[in-house]
Amino acid sequence: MDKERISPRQLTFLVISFTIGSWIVLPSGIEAWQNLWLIMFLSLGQGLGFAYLALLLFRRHPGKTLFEIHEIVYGPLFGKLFSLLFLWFFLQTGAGALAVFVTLLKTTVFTATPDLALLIPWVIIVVYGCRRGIEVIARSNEPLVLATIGLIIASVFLVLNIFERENLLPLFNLPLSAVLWNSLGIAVFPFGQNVLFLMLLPKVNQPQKVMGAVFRGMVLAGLLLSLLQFLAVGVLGKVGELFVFPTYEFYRMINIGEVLTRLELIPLLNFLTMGFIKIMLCVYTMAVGTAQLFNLRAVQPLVFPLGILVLLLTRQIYPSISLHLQYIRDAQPYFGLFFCLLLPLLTLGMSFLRGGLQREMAS
Amino acid sequence: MFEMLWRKLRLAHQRKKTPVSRSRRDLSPNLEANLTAFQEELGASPDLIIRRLTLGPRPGSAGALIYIDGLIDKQVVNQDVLLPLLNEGNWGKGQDVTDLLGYVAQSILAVGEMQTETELRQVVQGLLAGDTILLVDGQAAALLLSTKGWDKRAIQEPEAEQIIQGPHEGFTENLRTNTALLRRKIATAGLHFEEMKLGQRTQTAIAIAYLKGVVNEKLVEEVRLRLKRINIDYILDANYLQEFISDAPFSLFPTLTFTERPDVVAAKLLEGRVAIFVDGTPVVNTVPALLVENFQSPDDYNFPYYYATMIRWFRYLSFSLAVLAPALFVALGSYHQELIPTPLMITLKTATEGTPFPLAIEVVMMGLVFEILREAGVRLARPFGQTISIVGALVIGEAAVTAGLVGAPTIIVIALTAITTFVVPGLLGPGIFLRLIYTILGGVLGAYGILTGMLFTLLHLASLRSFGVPYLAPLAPVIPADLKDVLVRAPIWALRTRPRLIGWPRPQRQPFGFAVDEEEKGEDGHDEGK
Amino acid sequence: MIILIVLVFLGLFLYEAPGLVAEEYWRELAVFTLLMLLGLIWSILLASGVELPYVESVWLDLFTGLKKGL
Amino acid sequence: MTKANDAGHRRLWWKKSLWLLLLFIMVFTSGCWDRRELENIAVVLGMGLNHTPGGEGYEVSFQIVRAAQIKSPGGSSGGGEKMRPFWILRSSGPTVFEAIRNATFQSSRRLFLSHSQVLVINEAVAREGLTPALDFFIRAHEPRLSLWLLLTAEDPVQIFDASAGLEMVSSQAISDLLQQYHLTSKIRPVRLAEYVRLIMAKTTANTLPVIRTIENAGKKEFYFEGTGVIKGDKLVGFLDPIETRGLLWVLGEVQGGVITFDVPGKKGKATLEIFTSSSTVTVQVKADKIHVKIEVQVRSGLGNQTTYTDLSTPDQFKKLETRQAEVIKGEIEAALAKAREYGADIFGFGQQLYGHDNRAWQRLAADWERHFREATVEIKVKAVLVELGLTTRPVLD
Repeated sequence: MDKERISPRQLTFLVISFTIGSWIVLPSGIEAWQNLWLIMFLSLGQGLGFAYLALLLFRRHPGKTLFEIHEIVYGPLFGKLFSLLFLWFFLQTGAGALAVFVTLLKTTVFTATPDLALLIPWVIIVVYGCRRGIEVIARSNEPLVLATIGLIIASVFLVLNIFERENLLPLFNLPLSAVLWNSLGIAVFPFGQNVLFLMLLPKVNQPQKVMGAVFRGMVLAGLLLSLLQFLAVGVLGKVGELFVFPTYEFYRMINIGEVLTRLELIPLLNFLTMGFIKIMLCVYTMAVGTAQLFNLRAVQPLVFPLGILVLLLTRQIYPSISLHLQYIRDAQPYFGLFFCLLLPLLTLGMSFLRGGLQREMAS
Repeated sequence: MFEMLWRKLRLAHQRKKTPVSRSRRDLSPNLEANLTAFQEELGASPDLIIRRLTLGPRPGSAGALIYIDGLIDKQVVNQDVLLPLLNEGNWGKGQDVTDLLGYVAQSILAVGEMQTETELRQVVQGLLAGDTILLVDGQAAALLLSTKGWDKRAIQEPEAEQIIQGPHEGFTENLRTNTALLRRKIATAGLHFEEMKLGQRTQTAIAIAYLKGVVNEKLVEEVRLRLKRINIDYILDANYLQEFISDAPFSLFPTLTFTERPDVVAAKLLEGRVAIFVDGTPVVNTVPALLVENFQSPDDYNFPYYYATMIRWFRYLSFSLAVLAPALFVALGSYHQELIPTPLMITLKTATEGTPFPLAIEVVMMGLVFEILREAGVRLARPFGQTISIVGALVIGEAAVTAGLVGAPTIIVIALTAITTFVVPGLLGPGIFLRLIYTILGGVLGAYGILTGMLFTLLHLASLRSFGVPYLAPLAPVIPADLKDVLVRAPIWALRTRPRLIGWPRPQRQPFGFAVDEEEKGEDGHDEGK
Repeated sequence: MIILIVLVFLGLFLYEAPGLVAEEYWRELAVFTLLMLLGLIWSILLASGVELPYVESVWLDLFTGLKKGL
Repeated sequence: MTKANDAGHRRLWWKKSLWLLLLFIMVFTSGCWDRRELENIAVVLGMGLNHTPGGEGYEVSFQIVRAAQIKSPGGSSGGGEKMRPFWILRSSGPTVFEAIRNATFQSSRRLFLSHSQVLVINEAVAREGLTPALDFFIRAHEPRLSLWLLLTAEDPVQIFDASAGLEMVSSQAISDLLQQYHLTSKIRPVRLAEYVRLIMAKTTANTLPVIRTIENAGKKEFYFEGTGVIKGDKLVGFLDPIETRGLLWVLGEVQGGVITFDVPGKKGKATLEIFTSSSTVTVQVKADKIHVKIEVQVRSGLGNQTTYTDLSTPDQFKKLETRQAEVIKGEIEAALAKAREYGADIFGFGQQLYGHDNRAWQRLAADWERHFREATVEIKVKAVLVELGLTTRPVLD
């Protein structure tokens, strides 16, 4: 399991599908609906900042996962504590994304089906994927991401007949504080979560290309999401603010000549595949993390119980979608900042303080 | 760590070693003793012919010619072996020759390939392979004369892989004809064959073919290793081999390609693959095999590229239809009625008015009926029987609709899938299995169920390797350079590189564009192409 | 319902454990059983309808409290 | 080695079979909750919304497809009148959602709203405010935002009862007709998404087409007539077909239709066919006064003429073009006058300002109605005649 390698291109694709993940279905920063696609770029900037910070940390300890860095920098005891914190972060990210997808399925199509019937198949696939290892996840992720990119590009042409420029004006009518807060909300939700890749970077077979790959992934994901929001605002206009799942409603509006219509199932399924990959990555990273925490040799047996834990947390993460919306608006920026800015910054500082030992920068 | 362990386990069950104990028995100088030994070994089978004759000048010593009737070419034995032996004149000079067999071999017999053997088992093997044995009283050795010649099937186009435009020759059951057919396709010295015998009971001859300088040496080594490791009584067909040396014995999808066409095998060897011939069956395996190869056919390269690309996309579409159409129909009909356009919705409702069964049951039931009829069609007569079964199926379907048991749309969907499964013959088995699984998933969890099924398959395929090469090569680990022959069939002059993961030592196939003709090059003294 | 859960967890345990025992992965076996027990207890609590705090509402109260406090 | 080998081997088989077992457990545990067979859903093609006779609750009516009839229309069905290919169901309740659920007391099959094309709303409901009534149709996951909204003075059931002309079901006929609105350009079809967008934008007033039934040789048929003006969320008045087209000219949505007027200086009329039209509206604010400039370009062709003079000469064309421009200007002014009378900015001047000069809009938004009434509007119409049809001179001149 530990000699698996993925190529920088596969890392870029993983970053794309992880970033797109559940945000495309339930976006954060929904208050700035009309200017969401513009604020996206501001958040992308902040996201790249977080990523640069994380990659600096990786540069200082090449070939080490985040948990190993924790143990080097904070010593075995504290290191394990920080690692546990991040383990919870991965668990909650995975369970949050899974909960959003199950809610989407339940509100749109499977109203009467109990959660378990949707969750069990999902976890089976995720566990099956993780047991096969990161190589297989990366390999099966490539066609899925290409399909999503193709779909988003195609939706530009599908909506030409219902796109109204008027809906986009005026470009900036939000007070600055709202803009900043929402952009932080977006910077943290899809982009900040990429701190998870700090666990997977050692598995890339060309370490020097890692930074380029992660940046390319985030920028491409940012562009795709921004393009989709641009189209959604153009088509839905002010109505978009009302919806819990604006992207789904956006695809319900497509109607070309009463023939090419009612096709919102295809994008829905496509975004589900992104969700599958995202949660697979979360569970795999947790498995690798737990293995390192208890310095075990085998990662594969851990996958099943961790998958079940994610499933259980999905039932326990939020009582209702309204609370989740409020959580995204008010609490997630702080929660996200703590994990993707504060902790890496602290670890980087401590690592500089420790100085000397791992001086050699990656080539 | 654990994964490696599992892989060891998987190959472990192929490695059971049962030592072969066989005492070495040599021929005895006494002719009669040898003959009785032969009769013991081969039993009194009527096709074992023993021709006694006298060798050497005037009194001469007793000898015997042994062969198996039907395996040898009678003409060769009578003209080139018996005639010279019995002709008095040949014995002129050598009156007192002690090594009669040696003399006979050098100056009398007009047979190309000869061998002398002393061990009984080797001689018997030669006899069974179609050689004629010459024994002489007083010499504890035997002369094996290669007189193979049994009536072989004529070379004709394989019925399963017919193409419209292009060569129409196919492999036959005889290994030597097959290797000759391949030689004619690739006439360079680089084409190497390696033969070995497998299966204690059948001693089937297995030949590995590859192009030196193009193929990846490690691949050939791996193929040799896996073939040697096979320990089985008999090999009657290529599929015996496939299940032994495939990477994933439990997987639905074949990790070797089956073909009976020399031009296909030649093309694959040029791409750096290794072919495995099995004597006694026209089917040849090429390794490593990727999923996309099932969608390629020789027609694609014999027609202009735009037409070939179109056919290829028809194949992708028809395979996905064959697997997904019934499942999506069930999912749309039972779960996502919102997605059916309104006019179609009304016609669907009128068509399914009053049909008793839920959609999923209808589709699965009719699917089974069609499969049974298709199988009957195959067993019925020659492959055209399949069309009979489809027609039969439609008639039954029609009756079911008029009786109101089943909705008309179900019949249309089932008939469509029954036909489209034939477009990609290589994946007929997996196609049918996946269709059943997806239909059940569609019936239970709608489109979400199908999605989980598809992801499960994708993950399974992504984890497969065929001789080290990822099974979904140009698509899963996206290799843009190879996509030119997968998503679209690029024109021949653009197919300049071999598939990256297979022909990696020398990916460059031929220089770009047209060859520079001689005079032009001559004038300016240097040739700028290379 | 609880019996069903116990059965499922037992089944999963038996699926993985013999493999670990055979290969003498003792540490892994320990961690594996720990996680399985955690999952078992949690799902029994969930099934028996015990009122457990919702994660996001906990964070929400914490951070909004924090914001008011600042 | 062989012993571990066999154990490994056995465990391998057991692992493989377990994955399949898991798959089957998954299949049978889920037991398909949300499965609804095609046979037992009632496909609703049109919905009507009205107050209950008592006035406080809502009465929702449905036009449901009767599939059996569609296969053999008008099949003799024994008792009762000839079975029509649809069935009209009424049900009432305090809210729209409750009313819909109460319908299942009468309908043997579940109502399936995703395929409903039209929502016919009684004026009384519109006068009180539409959004409370429409909330269900936006919030529920079955109805789609592409629902056509219509107003009617009568009970919506009358509209459904009307004969569907060439179609099987009147809702289907209405929906197809709305998509051909450009043939007359005197109806402005509005979908639910458009209505909600404008309501939320708070800049432009909404308009909804009006439909009613007329007697035609004993059979009732539906007839589109004019548009209802919705200010804020309440119905305030109506535009007649000509004023509706005036509105469409300003919005640049006239893509067809015909114009008839007296030929200048000649006895007889000429009918021009409109091919395409486009309009640009610019709103400037000078010292808190609104100045609106509307430019409309039209391309049309001579459809037919009832005069005895040759109209195909270029200068005759010029006269026709200027006359046509005057007629169009008249239509726009009529629409403008009616809109001012109601104080409803149906032309979207507010949206222009909101989009292009947001600060000014914030200032003027408060009493936009007054500014709209006092706005100076300059209308410039450029009509171009491009086609003659097949003949040049009239047959007899």
